[in-house]
Amino acid sequence: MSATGTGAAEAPRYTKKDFESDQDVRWCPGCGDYAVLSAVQKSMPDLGIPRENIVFISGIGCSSRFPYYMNTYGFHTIHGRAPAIATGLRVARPDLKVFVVTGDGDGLSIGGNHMLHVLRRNVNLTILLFNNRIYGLTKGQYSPTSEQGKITKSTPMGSADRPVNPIAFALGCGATFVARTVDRHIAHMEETIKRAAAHRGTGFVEILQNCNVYNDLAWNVLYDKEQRLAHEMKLEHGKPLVFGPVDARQALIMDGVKPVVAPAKETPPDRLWIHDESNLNAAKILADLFAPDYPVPVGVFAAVSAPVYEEIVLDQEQRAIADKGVGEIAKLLKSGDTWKIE
Amino acid sequence: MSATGTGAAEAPRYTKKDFESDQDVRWCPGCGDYAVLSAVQKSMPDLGIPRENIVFISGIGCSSRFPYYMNTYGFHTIHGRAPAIATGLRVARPDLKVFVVTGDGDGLSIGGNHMLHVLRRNVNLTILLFNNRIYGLTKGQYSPTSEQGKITKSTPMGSADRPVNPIAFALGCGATFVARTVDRHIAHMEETIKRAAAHRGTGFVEILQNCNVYNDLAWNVLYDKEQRLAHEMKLEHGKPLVFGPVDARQALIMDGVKPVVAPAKETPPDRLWIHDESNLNAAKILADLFAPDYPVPVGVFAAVSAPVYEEIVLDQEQRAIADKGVGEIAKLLKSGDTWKIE
Amino acid sequence: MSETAARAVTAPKPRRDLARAVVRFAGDSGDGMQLTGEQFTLESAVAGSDLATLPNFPAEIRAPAGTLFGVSSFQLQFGSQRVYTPGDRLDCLVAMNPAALKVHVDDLKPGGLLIVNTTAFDRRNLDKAGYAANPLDDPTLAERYRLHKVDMTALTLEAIQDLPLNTKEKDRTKNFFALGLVSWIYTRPLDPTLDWIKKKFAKNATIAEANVRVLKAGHAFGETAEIFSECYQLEPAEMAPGLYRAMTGNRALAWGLLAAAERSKVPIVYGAYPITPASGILEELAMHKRFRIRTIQAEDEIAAASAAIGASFGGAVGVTASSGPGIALKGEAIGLAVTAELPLVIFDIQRGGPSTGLPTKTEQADLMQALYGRNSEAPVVVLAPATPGDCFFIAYEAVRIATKYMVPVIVLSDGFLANGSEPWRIPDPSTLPPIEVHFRTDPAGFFPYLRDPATLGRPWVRPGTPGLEHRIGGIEKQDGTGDISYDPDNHDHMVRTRAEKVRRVAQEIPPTSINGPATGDLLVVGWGGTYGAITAAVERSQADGKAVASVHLRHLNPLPPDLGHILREYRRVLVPEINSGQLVRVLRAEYLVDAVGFNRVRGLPLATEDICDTINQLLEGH
Amino acid sequence: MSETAARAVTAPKPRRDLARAVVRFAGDSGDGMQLTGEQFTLESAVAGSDLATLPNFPAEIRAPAGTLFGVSSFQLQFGSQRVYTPGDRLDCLVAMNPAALKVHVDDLKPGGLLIVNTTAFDRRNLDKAGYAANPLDDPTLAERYRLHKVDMTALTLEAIQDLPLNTKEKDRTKNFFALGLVSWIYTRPLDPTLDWIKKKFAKNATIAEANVRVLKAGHAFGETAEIFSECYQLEPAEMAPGLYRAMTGNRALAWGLLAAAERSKVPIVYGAYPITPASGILEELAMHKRFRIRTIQAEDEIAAASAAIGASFGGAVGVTASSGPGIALKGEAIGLAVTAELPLVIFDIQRGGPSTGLPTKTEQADLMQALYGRNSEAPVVVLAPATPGDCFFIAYEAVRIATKYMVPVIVLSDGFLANGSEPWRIPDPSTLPPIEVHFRTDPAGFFPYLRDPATLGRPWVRPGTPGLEHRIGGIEKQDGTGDISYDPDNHDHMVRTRAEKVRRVAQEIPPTSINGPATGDLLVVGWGGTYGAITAAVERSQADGKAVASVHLRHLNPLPPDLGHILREYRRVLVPEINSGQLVRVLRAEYLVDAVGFNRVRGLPLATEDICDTINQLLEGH
Ligand SMILES: Cc1ncc(C[n+]2csc(CCOP(=O)(O)OP(=O)(O)O)c2C)c(N)n1
Ligand SMILES: Cc1ncc(C[n+]2csc(CCOP(=O)(O)OP(=O)(O)O)c2C)c(N)n1
Ligand code: SF4
Ligand code: SF4
Ligand SMILES: [Mg+2]
Ligand SMILES: [Mg+2]
Repeated sequence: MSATGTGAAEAPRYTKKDFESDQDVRWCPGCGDYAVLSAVQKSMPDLGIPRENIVFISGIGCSSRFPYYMNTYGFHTIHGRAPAIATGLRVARPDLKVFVVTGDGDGLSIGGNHMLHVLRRNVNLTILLFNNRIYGLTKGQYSPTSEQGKITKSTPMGSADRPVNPIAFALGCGATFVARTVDRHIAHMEETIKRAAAHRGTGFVEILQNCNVYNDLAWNVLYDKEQRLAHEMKLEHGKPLVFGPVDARQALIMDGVKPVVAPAKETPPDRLWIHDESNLNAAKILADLFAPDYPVPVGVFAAVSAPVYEEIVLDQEQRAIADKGVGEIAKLLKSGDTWKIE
Repeated sequence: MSATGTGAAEAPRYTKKDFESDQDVRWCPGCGDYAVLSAVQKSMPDLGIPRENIVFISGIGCSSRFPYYMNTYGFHTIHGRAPAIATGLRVARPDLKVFVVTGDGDGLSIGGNHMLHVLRRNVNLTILLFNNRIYGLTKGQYSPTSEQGKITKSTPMGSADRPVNPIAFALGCGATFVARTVDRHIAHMEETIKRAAAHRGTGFVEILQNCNVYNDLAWNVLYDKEQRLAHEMKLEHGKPLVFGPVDARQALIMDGVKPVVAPAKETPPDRLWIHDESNLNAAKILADLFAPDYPVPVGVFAAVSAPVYEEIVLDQEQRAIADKGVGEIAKLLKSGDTWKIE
Repeated sequence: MSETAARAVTAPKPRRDLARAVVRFAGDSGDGMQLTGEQFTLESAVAGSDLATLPNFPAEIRAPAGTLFGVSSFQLQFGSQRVYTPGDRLDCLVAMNPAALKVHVDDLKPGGLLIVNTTAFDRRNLDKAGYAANPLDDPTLAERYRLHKVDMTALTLEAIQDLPLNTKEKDRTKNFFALGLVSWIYTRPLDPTLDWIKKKFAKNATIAEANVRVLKAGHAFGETAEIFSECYQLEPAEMAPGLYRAMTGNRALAWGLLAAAERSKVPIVYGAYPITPASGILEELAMHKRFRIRTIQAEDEIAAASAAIGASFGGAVGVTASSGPGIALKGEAIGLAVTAELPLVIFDIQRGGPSTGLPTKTEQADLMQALYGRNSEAPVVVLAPATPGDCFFIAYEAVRIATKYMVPVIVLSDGFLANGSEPWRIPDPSTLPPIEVHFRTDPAGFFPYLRDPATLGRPWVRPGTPGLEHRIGGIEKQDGTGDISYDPDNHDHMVRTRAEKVRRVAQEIPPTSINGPATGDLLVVGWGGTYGAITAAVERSQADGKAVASVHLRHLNPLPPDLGHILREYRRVLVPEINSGQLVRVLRAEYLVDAVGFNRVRGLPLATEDICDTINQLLEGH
Repeated sequence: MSETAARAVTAPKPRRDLARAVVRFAGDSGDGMQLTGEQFTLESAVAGSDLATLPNFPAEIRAPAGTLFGVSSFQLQFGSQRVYTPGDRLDCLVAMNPAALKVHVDDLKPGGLLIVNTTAFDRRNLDKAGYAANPLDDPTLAERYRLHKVDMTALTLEAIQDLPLNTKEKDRTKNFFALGLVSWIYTRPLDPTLDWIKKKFAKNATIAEANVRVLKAGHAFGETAEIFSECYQLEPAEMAPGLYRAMTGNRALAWGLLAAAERSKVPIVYGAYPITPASGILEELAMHKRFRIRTIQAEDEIAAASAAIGASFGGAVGVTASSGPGIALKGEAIGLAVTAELPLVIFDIQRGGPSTGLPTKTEQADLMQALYGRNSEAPVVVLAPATPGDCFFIAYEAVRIATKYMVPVIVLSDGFLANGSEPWRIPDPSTLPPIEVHFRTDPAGFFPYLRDPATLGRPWVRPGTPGLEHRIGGIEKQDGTGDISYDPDNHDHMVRTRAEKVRRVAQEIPPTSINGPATGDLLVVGWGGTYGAITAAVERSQADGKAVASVHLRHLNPLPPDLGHILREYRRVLVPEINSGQLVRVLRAEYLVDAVGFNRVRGLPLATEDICDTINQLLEGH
């Protein structure tokens, strides 16, 4: 059985258009989902995978309408279960390239358990989690990523729950590829999606997405020019962790077991923190940072290599067959203790 | 509404016996659960809480039989749901002290989602997760904490999943109190359980527990005298992270963003890593360590203070009542647009 | 008052008396059709009409403007006699754009009033609606209907041209032009809407002013424009005297819980996960913290049900709600409540299925799930409200039964009841039956599975009660002691006891009221939100002199004790349902009567007309 | 061969002919009673007896020794005629300790053979079993039964005293003493057990030797000890010639899937979460990776069902299994498969409920859950095997129907079938009906919801097929195109189509076979694991000259097309079930026949005797 989505050699030369389906796009005008759709469609040709070998699986939510708009195979399933459905699909069909599209509610509220297990199993999937910090489709209740004290329809006096941090959660689950990107940063989005899609194992991407109807500008820290300049920290493997305007460049460094921010100019080069995607400890520290006290990291937090669940499953099958040949039911039926009646 | 389980002043003087119920204990002879039961029963008197204000909630599994043996209130519920049931109980009754007893399957397989959400909400509960790295009650299938490649009834060629690390997972979910103890270390167990029970918020304790029938000596690294001496690292707030035999004492220190092990003697005091329960970054690094390359930390990884879910819920109720008085249905019915028909 | 409006008052057009009318406002999701409909409802109610409403909106949050799937509509029937349903066919359709026309025009009666906003009939919108040519140019439209082309957008902008608002803001008020116009046509008072505008835009005088002007402009347009030759008036309906309010089913369920919490003095913990069309209950309850209702927005439906069960174990009333897909997830947890014998109330706001189905549409297809959607023998009580206002009483009743019998109670509402509204006579809450909850505190002779001889309920103990420490669980228990028991005969006994406990609830059911003759040719049996359609159909048949009666079940498990007897008093039994035939199967199995079903599963309420036709066919022996 | 054993052969005791016997081995969970029973079963099968077994063990893994709840037992009936059930009352009880005696002695027929291991009757064990005095000292025990007190432990230790094993290891072999003894009593050949020992302990000659010696010592004890005056022999049963093996229901389900994968050439993905009594299927399948069965031990039941659905979407056959509580959790996912119209096979190995209930006991109470345990109208096919061996054919049939009609199929097995075994004639797999799966590859005119006119199934497409890229989902779809559709009439049409598709499966059902006269006084209708008990009871009644017949349903949805006609050929209809009356409700609703139920929910198979009594009562008009 061939590994994921090979066939690059024979894959036709696609353009974005080839990945646009004939369905009406049914998001609210102005929704961040449009930008993500466009970025994904634009990334597809570069994967070098025949269109028919690509499948999009989603749960339920505004974001989960995604598969309808991709001219690939697609399955819009039930709330929260997309990772489990995709796992079964990959076990059945390790030759397909499978994407999972989910939301902060779909993937982290009802679907939190499947997310945990798909990540620890390291199933070869690309997961796009659209985080708009709200339940869009059900019209604006708070979500597990909403900030504590959030006033929504279901929490008129403010939500009582502390939010879950998708990046920290994914890392705590043992994820092997974890990244964050932003709906309004088109190029970064495309690049991140392509990196995730190329990862062997589960590529988990948190996409900060704007729900302009129920939670407008939740990610303004990365939209607003000034704020972005002050806080965005691009993670680049092998490069030091620095951020902020050129004239007031800041460095993120470790003070013992604590990250601290210091003026870059005054930081000796050997104290600079060089981003290393293979360091999961570092990734977990980065995951917890956010504005205003810290920079907001975007990019690839971690990318490590680990065995892939369905490859092991398939390998066991191959070994069993190699050992004793393909099973034959007629033989099996007669194996073990039998007796004849004449 | 009084905070959790106060009443210490009036609480009768109990002994362990007061917490033993009249039910036959139904675990296999030799099971580690007996030791945990005994440690919990022994810890109870020190909580200073009237027995009738204590409730044990469990899911399903060998470990989840626990409540039957405690002479307190108890509810043996359904598989994986104990954290959710306990959440409802705490919201209804914030005056009760609630314990959740769960297993590695109950709490991290089917119940993983509820575990995530109870931890991020920081519901005031003490969670005892009995980790025997196996499904005991269903007779020996591998569990989410079983090591990869584990040969069990359901995985004759070895399991394909990478295990979840309960401590790392809990921290990734935003837990505010995370600890590990061992069924055969009675004193440490009692001490840890008491600390967890005193925590305001969710106190999560992983108890390494022996299933002598289906997974004997899974934690031998902490049972076997020599191995334990070599690897056990007791976490003590304010003390340096050192471990190993007196004559070959090792220190755990940070090398940039990486933990490394170095001979303690040769480590300058200012490079020693002083354990700080309030440092969640440090806790996450510690969570990932295990023998043989690293020490095995036991004790309190992290203890931080954060708002408690049900306290906020109750506080909103109190504020609403303080603002406008207790609601009256007769008035509400007549509020807003009405009209009379004569 | 603008000059036009003033003029209008001086020369009134003729008014024709009308008994009832069915009006539908339809437009783009962004056109504010739901608000328009709600305001028109309020005006009609204040005018003394009886009425029933049917909001209908897409599953998409804000579907792209102008598309067919983005059409949102609000229908109501109002009248001077009892109005049971939002009506089948329309007397008047307001179409704010081509898509709305396309989707809805076939429901308009021939000769019906068709009012279109011509401004929206531009090439772009026509394309989106899939019209090659402008349908307004097609003469057959005007032949079939009384077509009125109104350039609403232009008239709106004109009315407020001097106000300091941008065009988008101005354009957004055009639904009030339509409202004003239709209010004029049916002689509805504008005051309720004027009041609403005042309150709603208290902080923005300009917007308030704009809305007022546009509303009045629409009204004046009716009076002055040459195109409307007459308007209609309706006598106030004969309704029981009292104070009334509009009530939707979801709000009524929520308020029923508030009433139950107040009367029982037991706090309620409501665990829910958002889902259409049930989310509104959570949102409503969350606003009433003063009633000691605690709401938990749980991580999923299983957690929501579990939290409710945990609360019940703690001595609160646990309530959980969802729609069909979420109820399916709660099955295992409900089974725990059955065997733990704890009170639990479950609201199922049914919607179109299976699976995700038609999330914003109505259906009645969860009856079997309510009865049987769990492993093993796990009987629960099942209730169903008949109208939006009835939801209040049913919610209250559910709490009363659950706490009295220590049993889960499922309430089957639906999308139509949830969002639909009716003029509701405000009850005096002190007339509600008491909810008497006794928590056991006496340790003498206590066991957790002792039983009350009348209800078979077991004692409810609040943890925290000294001397009553005990353990319960989902494994089979010995009756009485509650100890784990694998004894075969005890298990058989417990299965029977749990069933008998539910059967005992029959003693709570009042004699079944029969709408029509006590014996006759046909009995129509219904349940839930089809009450209006069935009653209207049966009363129409009765008016035609047919020996037809109807019975509407609010208790579906157990069934009313007198039902078997009643069924046998009619030659035939018809059971109309918005499913493939669920209650009809229950009745056939239970009473061995050859009941037949009338089943339409269209995501919409049943049409009175269709039920009438079926009644006639059955009476003619087809 | 030991000296004692040699002596035994020389002086044989008299042998009495027997038609059938019911034997139960009972002891502590640690006493190896399940193994003893299984070996005795194999010996009996090889001796040519027909037989049926009933393993029965506690929910606790290893309950503390000597307790009542820790008793484990294994019962079988074997005979020279057709044996349908493990038997009601016992001819012979082997009690290895006081607790086993206490729990089981009442099931022994008066005058039955009671063999006790006296060594275990010490004060400690008597206390644990709650015996104030040693029951063996009570003379009434010996009066009521043929009591044989055997000091098994001492005799066991004696037989292997010279072997280098510790006392605990030696003690552990005493179950083979019991096996040897009972094998002697019923003239069962020891060879199968000797073979088993050889294989099992191939790597430990000492243990092997010990077991062989103890087995033979038990056998010799029977022959030589003065206490047994006679032994029994049974003619081989008349069974169809062929090669036989013992088959349990769980293994048969697993192997049925292997056969289906081989014949269909479509791989199977089996997603499951462990649960008693279904886990054995997962464990069995995991051993057969060579058959291209891929097993996923999922994180929960929802994920297991979801993974199976994902696999089906990928062009494999998705299969998932659980017991009742887990099936309850799968309801929502099954609904997705219904509307996505994908093949899916669901095994429900029913156990005692509700909730956690009696996890290791049997029950038949999930029929309604299988039919209705989901939101909205979500019909699926429901099948039920009649015997352990039948599970093989039913699993195969489930895959065949699921792929042919693109529909979920639920198979209702139960704890009794799952663990019970029967001598099973090995079928020739080439005689199984073919499973023909056609994956669509032709893009011309393709739409995902086009339908096969005969089955109404939609095309199955393997992702990876060029030109057939398409999207499906849980929202209602337009028939044909599969596009999202909120159209009311399309929804009604789709609801009917999904139902009709399931109804069409009736064309797969062979004419119903009637056991008895084609018309008469009473028809007994059964389903699932009660086949044996019902058939035995009906044949007993027939032997008494009564006009009684039986019909056993393997297809529960749709029902066999000829069933309605058959039911009406009998004066009365009786439906025995291990539930509170589920199939009986279905039959009453469907056919309007006044069928009555016989219902015992004891966690155990129905007793033939009880069914006979009920038949007699009905025939006498009670
Ligand atoms: C079982 C089930 N429960 C609840 C719902 C209702 N529901 C649909 S989408 C959704 C949450 C959507 O939030 P998110 O995943 O953040 O997606 P978004 O709409 O914000 O993109 C919910 C609660 C459902 N469809 N099914
Ligand atoms: C819904 C449901 N699924 C599955 C089961 C079967 N089951 C009971 S306990 C258990 C796992 C037990 O493992 P763990 O939680 O590790 O507890 P342990 O027995 O090891 O203490 C399973 C799968 C069940 N009772 N209910
Ligand atoms: S509700 Fe929010 S997330 Fe959903 S489509 Fe509209 S803008 Fe986008
Ligand atoms: S199976 Fe394992 S965990 Fe369960 S009681 Fe026995 S020893 Fe303990
Ligand atoms: Mg969201
Ligand atoms: Mg375990």
